[in-house]
Amino acid sequence: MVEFALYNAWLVPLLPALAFLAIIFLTRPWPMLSALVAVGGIVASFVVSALVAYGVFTNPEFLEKPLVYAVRWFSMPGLNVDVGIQVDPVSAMMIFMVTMVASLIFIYAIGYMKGDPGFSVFFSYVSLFAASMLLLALSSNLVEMFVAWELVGLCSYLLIGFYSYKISAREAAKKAFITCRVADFGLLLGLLALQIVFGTLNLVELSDKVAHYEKYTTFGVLTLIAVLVFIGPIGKSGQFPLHVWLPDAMEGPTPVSALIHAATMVVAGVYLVARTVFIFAKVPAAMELVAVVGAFTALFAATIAVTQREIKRILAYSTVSQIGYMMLGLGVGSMTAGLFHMWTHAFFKALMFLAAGSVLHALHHKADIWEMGGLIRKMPVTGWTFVVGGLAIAGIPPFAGFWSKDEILVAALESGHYVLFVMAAFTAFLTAFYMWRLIFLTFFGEENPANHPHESPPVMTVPLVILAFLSAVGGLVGTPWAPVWSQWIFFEHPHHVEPNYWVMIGSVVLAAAGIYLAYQLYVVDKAKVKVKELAERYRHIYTILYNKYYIDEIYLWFNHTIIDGAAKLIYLFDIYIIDGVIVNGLAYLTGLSGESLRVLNTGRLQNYALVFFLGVLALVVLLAFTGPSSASLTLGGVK
Amino acid sequence: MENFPVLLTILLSPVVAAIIMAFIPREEHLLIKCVAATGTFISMALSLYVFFAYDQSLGGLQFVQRIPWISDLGVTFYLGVDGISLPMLLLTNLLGFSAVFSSWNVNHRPRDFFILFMLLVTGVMGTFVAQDLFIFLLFYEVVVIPIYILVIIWGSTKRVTKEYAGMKLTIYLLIGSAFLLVGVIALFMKTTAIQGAPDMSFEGLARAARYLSEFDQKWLFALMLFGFGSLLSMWPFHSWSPDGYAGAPTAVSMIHAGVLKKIGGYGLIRIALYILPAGAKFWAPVIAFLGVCGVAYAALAALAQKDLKYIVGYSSVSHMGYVLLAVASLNVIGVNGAVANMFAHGIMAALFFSTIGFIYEKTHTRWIPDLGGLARQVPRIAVAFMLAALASLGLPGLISFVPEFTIFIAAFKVYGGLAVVAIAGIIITALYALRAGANTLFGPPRPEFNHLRDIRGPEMVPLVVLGTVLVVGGLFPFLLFDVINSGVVPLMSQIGGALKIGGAF
Amino acid sequence: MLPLTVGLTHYVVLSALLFAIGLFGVLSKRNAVAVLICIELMLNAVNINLIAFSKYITPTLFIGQLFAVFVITVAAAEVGVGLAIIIAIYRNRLSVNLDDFDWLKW
Amino acid sequence: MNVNLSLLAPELFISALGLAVLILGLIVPKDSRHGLGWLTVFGLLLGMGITMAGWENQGTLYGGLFVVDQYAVFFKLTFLVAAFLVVLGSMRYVDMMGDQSEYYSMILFATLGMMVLASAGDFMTLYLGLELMTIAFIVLVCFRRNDVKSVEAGIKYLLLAGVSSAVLLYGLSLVYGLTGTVVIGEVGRALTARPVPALILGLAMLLAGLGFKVSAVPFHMWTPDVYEGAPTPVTAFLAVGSKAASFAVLLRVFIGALPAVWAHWAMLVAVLAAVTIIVGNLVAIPQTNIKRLLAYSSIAQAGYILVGLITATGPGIKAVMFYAFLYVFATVGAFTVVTQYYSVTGSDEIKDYAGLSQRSPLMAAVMVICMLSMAGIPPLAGFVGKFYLFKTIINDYLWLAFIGLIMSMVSVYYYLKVALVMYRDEPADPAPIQLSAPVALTLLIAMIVTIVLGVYPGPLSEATNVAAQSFWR
Repeated sequence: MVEFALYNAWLVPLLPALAFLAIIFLTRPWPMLSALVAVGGIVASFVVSALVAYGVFTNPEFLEKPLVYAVRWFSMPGLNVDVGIQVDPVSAMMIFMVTMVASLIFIYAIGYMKGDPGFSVFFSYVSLFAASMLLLALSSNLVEMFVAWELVGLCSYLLIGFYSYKISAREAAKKAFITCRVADFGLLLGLLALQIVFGTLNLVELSDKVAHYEKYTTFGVLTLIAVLVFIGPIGKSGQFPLHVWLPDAMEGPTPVSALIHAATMVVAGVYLVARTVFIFAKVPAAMELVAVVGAFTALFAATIAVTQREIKRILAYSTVSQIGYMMLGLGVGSMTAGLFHMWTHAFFKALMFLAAGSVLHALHHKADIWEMGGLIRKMPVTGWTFVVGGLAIAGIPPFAGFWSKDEILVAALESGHYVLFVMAAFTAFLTAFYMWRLIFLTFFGEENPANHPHESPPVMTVPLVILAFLSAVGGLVGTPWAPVWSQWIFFEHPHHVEPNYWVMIGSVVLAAAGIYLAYQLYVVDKAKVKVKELAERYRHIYTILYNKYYIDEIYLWFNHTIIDGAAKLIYLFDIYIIDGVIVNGLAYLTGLSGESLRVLNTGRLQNYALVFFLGVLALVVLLAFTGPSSASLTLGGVK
Repeated sequence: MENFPVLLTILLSPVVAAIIMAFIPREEHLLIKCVAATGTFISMALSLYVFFAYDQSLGGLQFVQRIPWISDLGVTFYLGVDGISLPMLLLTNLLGFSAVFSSWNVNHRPRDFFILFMLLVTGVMGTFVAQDLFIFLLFYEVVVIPIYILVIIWGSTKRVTKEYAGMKLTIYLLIGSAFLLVGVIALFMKTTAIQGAPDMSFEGLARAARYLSEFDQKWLFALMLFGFGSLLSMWPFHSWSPDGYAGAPTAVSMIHAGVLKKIGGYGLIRIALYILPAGAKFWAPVIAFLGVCGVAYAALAALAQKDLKYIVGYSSVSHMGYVLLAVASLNVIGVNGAVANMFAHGIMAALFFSTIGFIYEKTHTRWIPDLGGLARQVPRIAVAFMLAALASLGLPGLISFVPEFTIFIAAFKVYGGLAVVAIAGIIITALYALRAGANTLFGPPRPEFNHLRDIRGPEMVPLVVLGTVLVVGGLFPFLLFDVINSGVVPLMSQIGGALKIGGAF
Repeated sequence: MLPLTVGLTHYVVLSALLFAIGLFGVLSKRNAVAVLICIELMLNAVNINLIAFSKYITPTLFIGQLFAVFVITVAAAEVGVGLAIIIAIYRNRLSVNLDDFDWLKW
Repeated sequence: MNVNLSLLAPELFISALGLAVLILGLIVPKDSRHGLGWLTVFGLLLGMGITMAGWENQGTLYGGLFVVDQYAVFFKLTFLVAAFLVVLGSMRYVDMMGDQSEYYSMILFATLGMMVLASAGDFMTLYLGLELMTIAFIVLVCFRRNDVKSVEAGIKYLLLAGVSSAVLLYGLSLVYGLTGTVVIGEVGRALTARPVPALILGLAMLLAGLGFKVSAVPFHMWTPDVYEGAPTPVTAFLAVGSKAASFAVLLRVFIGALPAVWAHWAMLVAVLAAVTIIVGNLVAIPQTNIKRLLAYSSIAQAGYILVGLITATGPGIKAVMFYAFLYVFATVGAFTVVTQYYSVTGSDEIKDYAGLSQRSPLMAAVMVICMLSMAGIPPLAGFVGKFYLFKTIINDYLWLAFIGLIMSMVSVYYYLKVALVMYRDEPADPAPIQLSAPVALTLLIAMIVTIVLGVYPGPLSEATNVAAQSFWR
């Protein structure tokens, strides 16, 4: 059984893909059936993934050598591309996590999407989404990975724009795709360069060759390649400065947000860096870049999240921030820590999004947290599970987030990145603050009489409970005292950390401080006087933060003024210069010369005779004064 | 089946259909359309058969037919397909068949329409199966008049009148072909002088052209480049393309953008590059530069458009820039990519034009600000549109990704920075393709389009046929590439010596 | 008075002059009949040439003379047709002034 | 002197036919003169048969005055085919015009003149043939003697042809004076390469005189006016027969008699060809009358045919013959449509051709195909013809090839304007045009031959090769 799963891991992406096809072509008219197909697909995929994971994590051979099987996709002299499946601990962990979270989200969506006219279509899209992500996780080849990568982008486009009749959804979807496209341009260049330099994009071969890159290329080129490759994750994982699409991605249905933010799309970037870490490891400068971008994004997004009012938007910035953490972990050389945070984050972020979805569902899509309050009384399951998520993300032990965040902090400190460490630590404080600000404003305090909340149906709450459980205990696989995680997920050699109690204590203190501050400002101070005062006093900072540093506006300006301006200019050049002056001008001249020559035919017989004799004269002159030699010079002919 | 003249049958099937149609009373619309569909279907089925029956391991020309034709010009009626022409033949027939159904609602003089259309398809097919330069030329311009008449009668007047568009399309391409013709005649005379006997077959010309002086190769190639290049809408000789497509009826836009302009690319590879490799080597940087200019320039110009057809028109100029860039890389990967990209773009552009045709037919507008929210009212059109748009931006999993990828590899390897500009084109492409899609299909539905009827029945054929090819070709690129590769490798190895003279590649 | 020997040159010059006069007439006369006559002058210049050449260059053969006979004959036929046309056009337009005949132009 | 009359059989037959038609016209009652057309048609067919039968029968008569070689035979066939098609296509038109017997006999005599021209071995025969043809044409041009335009065209043709004949003759007399012979072959042997002034003058005058007949610029001024004014079938015959015959003799004179000064005239002819192509095509663009448009286009065509003369080689001669032959079908096809349309609507204005494709698809198709053949668009005959023409000069006169081919594509512009009107516009009167059988037959022949020669020119190419080789024998 396990053997079968290991050697047929291609079933993992295939099953949801088949679900997609089945829904699109067969079951679309019957919503419940479609949902069943989709859930069936992903659950079956989860089962296979679980078996694969079991097979991998009970067999240390996989640490030495991944299991790869591939078929030829296309080939020509000088370019062979195989598509295949690469099963190793990292991919096994990834598919296990993705299928698990996705299964829960799918089930949740049955409740959430009930009654939507696009119910079946929704399930087909999410199935494709899951399939793409799983393919990405299992890819044995960077081209294949890029394909999956783009398909993930496509699905996000379709799902973010699911409510396509809304202009905001339409624009958000477009923004997501194009922003990622900009990043993919870098990634594509990186892949092309890898192919050209090393002659392969097969992960295993590539890692062998990169290990001795001196034979193929210079250090500088490899650095450039690494940087180019990293541009892709910057976009897909919403790192600064290409994070702008992620918060807007809220426009999709909430399960989609959960899927995008927790388990699939955004962590694809992290996963890609982890997959190609053998390149980054060779070029410290690129590694530094990853770390710096990660740390900066973490802090940057956290500051924005502090001022936001929409529930999903806050979660979105928190995602950006948390992914910054993961990047930081990867960048400071600990793939273990980075992926560990990805693992825990998947649970608690999925949890929080689904819980937020439950809230929105109850409040009929009223999203401003300032208009909520006291919901925990009417929605206990949603509320308490959210609290679990909040504890996890804030980094309160023993919840999942604590362990992974701690590991990243330790890794940053131990590798000597003190500045980044401080940034990360401060971010931890901010995270705790804004997340609990959200929790306090939403679930505690006074109820808003305008709201008539009710608890969501079990099909939605059961996944919440499961995720809450996972958020609580998911980190226990990687405690410093029982480092199961780091024995399996590592690069080059197991990354074993001695427990650093100072960091642990420090991070808990920071988190607690953040929660406490939020408590003071939003629960104790019932009228929120203090908060308003603060906002008033630091009005400029508040405005900048609330407007997300105006980055969207800058991009919008660039897009509308520079790009569209250039487009307009080129278009005008095309129709007025190339077409107008040159093409039509030549045509006009031709016609004009016809018109003017035509006038010579006056109709007067004697004019004709005159022309005739002038013609004879011209011939005589030509003959007499231009001998064959001079004529041949100008006209050719006589040799 | 051994001696069955399958290529000739493919070629003549639409002609026979046209002749039959000529004797059908002009009121019998449905019958006429059915005959047209049958004629193109036979061609399509047979070309699918040829595509899959082609023995890749053997390579070279297959299904060959050779009849002495004009002795003093060394012309033989020489048909055959190899890995390069086969995809183009298949493409032509896929598009021809689809286009018949895209024109299913033509009720104004349908008999004339379909007769001319059959001639058009035949002409295009002929260029791809001809293995003799003279026969190639005979087919090369068969299409001129059908296209012109189709445009002026069934076209549409927007920014420019359809009369202007048709005339510009026609004259522009003919002027281009005049240069080509000078080149061909000069080449013929020079090779005849070298060989002592005339031979117009591609192989014969290539054999003799090896002994041409470098200078001759260069200027002859320049002429061919201009001729084929303007057909391929090579920047800056592209301006016929957006106007022409905008003015043309759907089926003509499909065929023209889909396959006809590919004759330019095909000719560039199969004739110019094959026969005059040293010339190609000299001009390659220029071709690359013009290709890149075309990519960037046309993509930006497409961004500024508000008429759907103009968007696709400029986009096809932009995509042909990739083909030029690929050809200019002068290596196996690049030429593979060029041929594959022509195929991919053909399918994609045809689906695009077909869909726009339906949108126009139903809403009577192509002006994007007047559209919006169609996805709710006509979901199938929306699916077709999005498929085409996504293929246009090179989405992996659809047919155009792998060709573009190979082109990028080849071009990046040879031209480095220049290629980066071209690759950046994918961003702009995404921008305009998605913007067009978004503004046409999404957003609030408009009440005036509530009554629209989605495509159904015969109207679905283009979506089904082309959509299937888009996806299947995208998921299984080896189907396409193995065939192409079997044609490209021998071609490149034959001219490999000439390309290596300077050792640059 | 110088001894005057008339040679080939003189005939050729005469012929050329005659041709030029005829040419001048063709270009300047407005009357269709006059133009027809001027054409006859040009043809006669040719005849002078032919006969002179025949006499001086091929004295034993009568090629030139023969040719001239043909020219005269054909010219007569041409004039016949020409006059008929002039009459026809006069009937239509009541004019034989060539300047009036410019309905066909451009 | 032993005269092999079998060599003269085609000429004898055609002159007998011409006379018979003329005389029968006097005998036959007015209402049955219609049959004269059929008599002419079948007579011409028989004439073709006789000519064809003499394909292998070569020789010279009267000490070189009359040459029968395959070159001449080929051209004679061309003329007979042209006459055949013109007569076949114009019978209805002629019945409307009246005076059938004169018309048909004049056509036949013009044909006879052309045949004589093609066989002309010396200057006298040349002159006789030329004038026979010209005078017959003068009569034909003003055949509609009550039509002002027809008569005006007649007088223009008469006077200008007279002037050009005089110039030609003067040139001939100078050449005779220089060489002492009028037999073309002997002239060729006698001439030396030294260009004395008299030779220069003679050369220029010959070129002008024959250039007039083929309507090469700047000797083309008469062409549009006469083509417009003349009855349309006559225009057609003038455009094909007269032009082809003049080319036949042009080649004969320049390549046969003046090879010694080839270096001098080749350059001149190249310039003339270029100017003719350019002017003809450019001025055709703004034309609004279909006949004038075709006239300018035929001027341009003359320019193309001149290209074949430049190299004075076998392939050049062959190209001229090939082109002249296919040109017959294209031109007669187009003009037959014009004739037919005129007899239905009474108009030659292009704008009145609106909707022709719906009133008569065949006529519209023939018009377009014939015009495009003239433009040299593959796969029509004109393309092959141009290929043959330009391949002779491509090495030495590349610039001319560029001019020629680019201008031929420009010419598509004005041809397509006609197509535009015929195909796009709705007809003012939607009634279908009924074609009589002979007209339909003419149109079909023109169309099919134009296409077939374009697609499969092999046999004609062989025949012209053989004929071109006979030129020097």
